Parts: sequence; structure tokens; C-alpha cells
Amino acid sequence: MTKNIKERWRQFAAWVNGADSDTPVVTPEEKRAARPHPLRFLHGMLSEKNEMRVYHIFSVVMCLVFTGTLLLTVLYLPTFGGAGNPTENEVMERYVEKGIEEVGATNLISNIILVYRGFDTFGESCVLFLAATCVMILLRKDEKNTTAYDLAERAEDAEIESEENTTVLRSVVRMLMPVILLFGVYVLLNGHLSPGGGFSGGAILGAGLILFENAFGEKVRRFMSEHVYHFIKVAALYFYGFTMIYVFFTGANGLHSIIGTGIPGMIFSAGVIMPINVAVGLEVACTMYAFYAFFSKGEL
Amino acid sequence: MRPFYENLPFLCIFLAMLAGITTSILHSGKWALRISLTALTVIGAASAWLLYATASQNTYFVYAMGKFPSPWGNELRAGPLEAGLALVFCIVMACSLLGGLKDIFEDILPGKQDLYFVMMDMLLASLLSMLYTNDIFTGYVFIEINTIAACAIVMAKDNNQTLVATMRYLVMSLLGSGLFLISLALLYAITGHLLMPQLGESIHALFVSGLYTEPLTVLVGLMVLGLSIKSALFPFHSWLPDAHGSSTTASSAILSGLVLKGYIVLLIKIFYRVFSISEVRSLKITNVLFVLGALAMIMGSVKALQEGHSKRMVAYSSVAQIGYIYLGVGLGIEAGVVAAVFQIIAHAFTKPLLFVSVGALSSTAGHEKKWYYLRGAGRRCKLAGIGFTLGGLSMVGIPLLAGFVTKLYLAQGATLAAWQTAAALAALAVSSVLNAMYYIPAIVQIWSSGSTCQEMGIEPRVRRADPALVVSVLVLGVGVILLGVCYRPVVGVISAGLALL
Amino acid sequence: MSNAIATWSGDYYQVFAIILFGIGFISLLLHKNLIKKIIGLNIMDSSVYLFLTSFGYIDGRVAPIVADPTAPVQMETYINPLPTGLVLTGIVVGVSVTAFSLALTQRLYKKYHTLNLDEILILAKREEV
Amino acid sequence: MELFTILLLVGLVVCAVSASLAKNLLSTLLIYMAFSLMMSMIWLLLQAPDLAITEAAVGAGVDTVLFLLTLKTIHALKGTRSDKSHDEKH
Repeated sequence: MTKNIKERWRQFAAWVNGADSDTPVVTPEEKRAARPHPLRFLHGMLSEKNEMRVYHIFSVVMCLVFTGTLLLTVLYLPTFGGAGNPTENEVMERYVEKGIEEVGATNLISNIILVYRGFDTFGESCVLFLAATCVMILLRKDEKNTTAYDLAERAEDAEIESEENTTVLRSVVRMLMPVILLFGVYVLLNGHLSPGGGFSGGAILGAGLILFENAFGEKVRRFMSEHVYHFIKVAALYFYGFTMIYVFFTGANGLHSIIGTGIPGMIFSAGVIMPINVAVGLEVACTMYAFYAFFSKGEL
Repeated sequence: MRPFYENLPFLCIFLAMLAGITTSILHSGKWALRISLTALTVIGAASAWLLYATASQNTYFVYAMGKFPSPWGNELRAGPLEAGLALVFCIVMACSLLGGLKDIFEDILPGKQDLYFVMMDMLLASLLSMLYTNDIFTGYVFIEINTIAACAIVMAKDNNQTLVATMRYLVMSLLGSGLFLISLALLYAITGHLLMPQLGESIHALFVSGLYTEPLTVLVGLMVLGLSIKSALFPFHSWLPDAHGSSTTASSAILSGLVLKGYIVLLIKIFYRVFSISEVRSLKITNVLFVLGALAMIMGSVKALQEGHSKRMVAYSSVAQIGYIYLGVGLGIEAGVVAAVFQIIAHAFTKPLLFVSVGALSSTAGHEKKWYYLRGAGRRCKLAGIGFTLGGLSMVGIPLLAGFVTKLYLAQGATLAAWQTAAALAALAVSSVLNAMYYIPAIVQIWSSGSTCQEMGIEPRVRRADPALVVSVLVLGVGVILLGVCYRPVVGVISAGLALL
Repeated sequence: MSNAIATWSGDYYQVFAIILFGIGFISLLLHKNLIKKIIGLNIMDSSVYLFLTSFGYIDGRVAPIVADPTAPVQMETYINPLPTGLVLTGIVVGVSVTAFSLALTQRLYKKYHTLNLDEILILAKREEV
Repeated sequence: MELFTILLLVGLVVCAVSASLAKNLLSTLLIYMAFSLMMSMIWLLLQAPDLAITEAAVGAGVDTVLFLLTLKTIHALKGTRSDKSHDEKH
């Protein structure tokens, strides 16, 4: 038994490490001729080994210069943790003292990221959306990135997976799953009252979903088809986008907004923050799951 | 209730984003294209309206995103300069898409064409945000969006070269963003603000009182370094030829014409609104930019001279043209920056014209991209030949074309500069000669009779210009000529916009 | 010099953040292995976030989460919430970029059977010719 | 408390160095995971619990899954099984 595990670990480590122990496909001369580096003008004056060394020294010196400059800069910066630093100004004062009154969430950070500086955060959700789209461009199965060999291998993997005895995994997941989901939903819904919010809650939910997929693959795959993924993602982003348009438009034009602050500290309070957290959380959860699915299978 | 046109910048940005989000569920390249073009038309029209409204009253406005004004909430700011550049960006992006349309549908797999247009819409949204933003952290977020979208449109062609080029581009870009973020952290630490008007006031106060001079110098250096890595200023340009030379036609055109410019416009905005041009000059950072710009003008052209691959040659010529912009900024005076912004516009029209034409020319020789095999290509696709000739001559600096006006204004600015006059004039002269040395032979090659691509076993074929290509070359070509002939109103808007910054 | 050391020992968060930045930067420059490059990039990003967050911290104050919303909120009780908000944005951007670059790495590996960027560049050049 | 902080910070540096020096890619990854967890403790010490939760979920959770899946794909063509595939391809 122990030997088996050891053997498996050795194999595991071997393939993980495989890249480094690769048979050289490129001769050193070619390597040298093609290496783009800032010391090209020294070409021919140095041997391969020396050139490598000079390049390393150059990099290290550059890095040291950077680090040194920044360290010296620290000397001239305001003291760490000191009260009365330039950052403690009227901006912070309003965020802290008026935040609850103006926006309504007792977690002051969610006031800032979702309302005061809501545009940045919408941009950030778009970054996540873009990354998911990029991963789709790169990894979604098509004739360019998948060969017959890949398909055969994936089929083999699936076979191994179905044979494998996953009793332990399944019973552990059965116990853990409710806790993870509950925690994720709690973090999501209480984003305006306690630490957390859309992104962290969504990431927890996504991680739970990935775990669940590993134990009971079929069920999740049947639920999270590509259509469902697109629907959740687009619906969440639309909701977020149009809410933001409404908030910005009414705010900037001085119109009356129907969004109130509610009673601070209650779960249904702080206006748009909780709905947006839910939307962002759903988007993040399914994006994380989509990352996982495209990375491992090339499809949802 | 403010006048409606003041809502336009914000609505344009959100329209572009929502167009991108909608496009991602269409599963159809044709419809994605239609949505993108519609969004571009609407945004272009809105920008034109905005330009008219702000330029006619010679005014600008700030637009709080939400209830909370300047030091607390995100803000946009729009004046003639921003609106004009937004209009140019929309026109150029639409023309590049139309000009490279055939290649997009050939190069990209049918199942993924819609995703390409998602990237285009997001790229537009991020460019607009970088133009309009009044908040430096919003600038950072949209720089990241721009980076990811730009990398995605490079790799969309999905062959080996583009994947490798994307990796290099991505690593360099992320290094640039990291440096920008660290300089932003320093800026926040010494001022406590992120919005440009308040930052400007605090920085001015720091200059007067002489506090925090060292961090200020370091942070300006890091910020300039980060943005110049991303906009391929000379020693950091190594990723550019691969990325711009290997991707599909429309991507190359947009990357060279617009994406690089987005970062430079942001840099100019920071120079004007956070610092002031005299403060930047007193930090000596303009001198560095001047030297690097001059070197880029010459080294980019020298590299282009050695290049036999048509798209890579045009890409190297971008390095030289970016050098012109930085040379203008590096003069450290108003006139130099006006010339730099004019060059941004001129190059935004000329370079896509060149890329679109080269794409069409090479399609007459079985997509072979070496100059040697493109002999006679201009005779087989006359429209593209004319487009390339026009663009090439503009780059060389023939009067009545956009490139000439840039050189004129740069030279004029140089005569007013403190110490740079002689060096700037010499760099301009050398660079013009070098430009002529590679563009003229290329033009001669495409108009010569006969063809050489049979040597590769490719039958030369005549390409009849499709309507999309006609529109694209026509609009870009007319743009180049108009900028060369009636440049006075453009320069007027630029100087008015810069004065308001 | 002793002055400098005193300042550094006061600003130890920032000093460590910068050391981490140096480590991330150098592994980005020196490593040829793409996975290690990406990890270096992540370390660099984390260090910048640490640097930024350290400017929001104020000694003896607590996290900006109000326990009793009925009482008036005093600024002197809480740390500066803004850097935390900015870094939250930054972390999400970081994970997006990581996913993108890892997907790219997978594709490059499938094409070239190596993770070494130098070798990949050479192989790509060889193909072109 | 300060001692604990400094220990954590030193731990971060050690993790960063050893992640960059480790020969084995899997060890690099595991060390990076430890780095993320320490980072999330440091966020707590800096009074930023929001960041701590996000870093733990994203840095130690999702990032690690993505890295592991990438390593798996690499294996799919190399290592134990890849020798076979290499022979087939060449």
C-alpha cells in the first residue's frame, strides 16, 4: 500500500517535473543566436557561458537598482501606521463618517467599491468577463487546438474516472458541500454587513461547484451546460450594468432615485449593494467553474 | 438637470460594454459584426455631437459617476480634445474592421468569430474610458481591460506565431501595468487622492513646499516607464513587431493605430492634469522621453529597412512613428504636445490604411507577405495599391499629406524648445530620409510589372475590391489627405483642448 | 545610515513588500519556464497590493466594519478603507490575468512540447523560415 | 504581535524565494499556495478582512486549481504517458 502510494507520487512528480527534464530540442548555438537580450552588441565577444552569466548579472543589477530605488523612496514616505498621514484626509473622513448615512452598508468597503467608486468595480467585472472569453477563445474545443490524440486521451481519463473508487471523496463532499455552499451564500448575502461580498462569495461558491463536479461529475455537467453558463453570466452582467446606468444617470443629473438606504445593519438595506453582490457572485461563481471546465475538458 | 450631451461620454462607454456582453451570446460572426458596427456608428455620432457642443462653446465639463463629486466618486471629464479623439478612434476602428473583414472571416474559426467582436467592443470601451477618465485608478482598471483585449485580438488568428507573440506581449504588458500600479500607490501615499483635479492641487502644493520630492521623481519615472513599455517606446519595443506583424489585418491596424495611442493619451492627460507641463519639465523626465523618442525614430526605421516581411516592416515603422509622438512630448512645451497629439491622429489614420492595404495586396499573392513575392500586387488590386502609396508617401512626409504636417509642427515646436532644437531637427531629417528609403522601394515593387509569387507555386490573382474594402480605404485615404490639406481646424481644436486640460 | 535603518524598521511592511517585488521581478526576468514566470508575476502583483494596503493602515484602529450603526461613526476608530477597496479590485484583475496566461501556456505547450520560452521562440522562428 | 507579523513577512520572502528556486513545478505551486495563505493572514493583521477572505478563496483556492489543471494538461502530453505520445507524434 505504502509502496504503491510512493510509486504513484514518484510518477506524479515525474510528470509534473517533465518539462525540465526534457530532451533538448534546440542546440545551444541556436539558443544563443536567437536569445533576445539587451547585450546583443556584445555578440561574438563572449562565450555562451559568459554571455549567460552577463545576462544574469545584468538582470540582477537591474532588479537591485529597482529594489534599491524603491527602498530609498520608502525612507521619504510617510511613516507606516502613523495617524495624520496624507492619506487620512477629507476623502477618508466622508467615506467613514457619512458612508452609512449616504449609502447604508455597515461594511464601509462595500460602500466604496460598489457605490462611491462603482465604475471601477464594473470595469473589474468586465475584466473577469474578458478573461473568461479569452479562455474560451484559447481552449474551447475546435479543430485547431484539439487533435484526435487529445480526444482519445480525454476519453481514457473519463473512463478511469468512472472506474475509480470515489467513495471517500463522495462521502466527504456530501458532508462538506452544504457547509461550503452555506458559507458562500452567507458571505455573498452579508457583503454589506460583514467582510466579503460578491467576489469572495462567488469564488467560494465556484470552488464548491468545482469540488462537487469532481465527486458527482454528471449532475453538475447536466446542470451547467453552456447555455446556462451564458445565461447566468449575461443576465448578471446586464443587471449590474443597467443598475449602474440608473444609479449614475440619476446621481449625475440630480434626479430623484428610487434607491434608498434602508435601516443600516439589516439584511435588506444599503440599496443596490446586496442585489449587485448577488449578481456579481453568480457571475464570478460560474466564471470560476467555466475556467475549471475549459481548463480540464475544453467544454462546459 | 444638466444638458443631455453631458451624459454622452458615460453612455458611450456603457453602450460599448453592453454591446460586448450582448455579442458574447450570439454565436454568429455576422451578427456580432453588425452589432459592433452599429455601436461604433452610434458612438461616433455621439462623439461628433459632443465635439460640436464642447468646441463651439470652448468649454469642458466633469461628470460625476453617481451622486458623489470629485474627491469621493469616480468622474469623467470631456472637452474638445477627448471628444475629437473619441471620434477619430471610432472612425478608425470601423474602417479597420471593414478593411480586414475578409481576413477576419478567413483567419478565425467560425465558432469563435463572435468572441473576436466581443474583444473589439471591450477594446473600444476601454479606449473611451482611458480618454475620458478623470480618475487615475479607473485608468489602471481600463489599462488592464485594454491589455487583455489587445492580447486576445492578437491571438485570435490562433496559429503558432500569434500564440508566441501574444505570450511575449502579455508578459511585457503585465510588467508595464505592475509598474503603473506601484507608481499609483506612491502617488496615493503622498497625496491621499486618486481624482486628477485634487491630485493636481496636492502635487502643486508639494512642488511649492518642496516636500516629498524624491518619491515624486521616482513615481513619475515608474509611471512613464510603465506606460512607455505598453506603448512600445524604443528600448521596450521588442514585443511589437511580432504582435503586430503576425496577427490578422484588422487586429494589426487597430493595435498600431489605436491601442498604443490610448496609453499615450492617458500619459499626456496625466502630465497635464496631475502635474503641469512645467513641473514635468523640471523633473527632467521630458528630456529622457525626448532622447528615447529621437532614438526610436531612427532605430525603428533602421530595423524596418532590414525587414523583408511586409507587415513586420510596417510594424517597425510604427516604432518610429511612436518615437515622433514621444519626441513631441519630450520637447516639454505646449507646441510640442500639440504636434504630438496631431501625430496621434495622423498616425491613427495612416497606419491602419497601410495595414489594410498590405493585407489586401498580399491576398493577391496567396497571402504571401514577403516584399519579394508582392511584385506587381498593386496592379492586381489597384485600390489597395493606391492606399499603400498614399500611406507610404504620408509617412515619408510628402506635402499635402498628414505626415508632412506632423513634421512641420514638430519642427516648428523644436525651434521654440530650450535645448532640443538641433537634435530634433536632425532626427526629423534623418528619419524622413530613412522612411523614404524603405517606403519608396516598396511602392515601386508593388507597381512594377510582372509577378514573382509563381516561384512559391502561387498563382497571382486579381482581387476585385469588395464594398467594405472600398469604404475602408476611401475613408482612411480621404482622412490622410484632409489632415494634410485642412489641418488648421484640427490643430485649432487640439490647442483649444490642451489649453482646457 | 542608522537613521535609515530606524525608518526602515518602522516601515517594515513596505520594506518587505519591496523585497518581494524584487524577488517577483527577478523571477520574471530570469526564469525561462513559463509557469515559474507566471508565479513570479503573481508574487510581484501581491507585493504591490501589500505596498498599497500598507498606506491605509493606521496604528491602533480597526477594520472599517461598523458594529453599531445607530451610534455616530468616528473617523478615529477605523483605518482608511480606500486602499482595501482598490486592492480588492486588483486581486480580481490578477486572477483574470493568471487564468488567461495559464490558458496560453497550455496552448503553447501543446504546440511545442516545452515550457521554456527561449526554446519556444527558437522553434517559432525556425517554423517561419 | 509585531514578532508574529515579522515572522509572517519573513515567511513570505522565504516562500517567494523557494518558489522561484524549486526544481519541481509541483513544489513551486504548493509553496505559492502557502504564500497565498500567509498573505491572507497578513491582510487580517492589516485590518483588511475583506482582502483576507478574497485572497484565501482566490489565491489559495481558484488559482491553485487552475495551476494544477495546467500541470495536468502538460502531463497529458509528457511525463509518464507523454513518452508514448511523443513517440507516436515523431
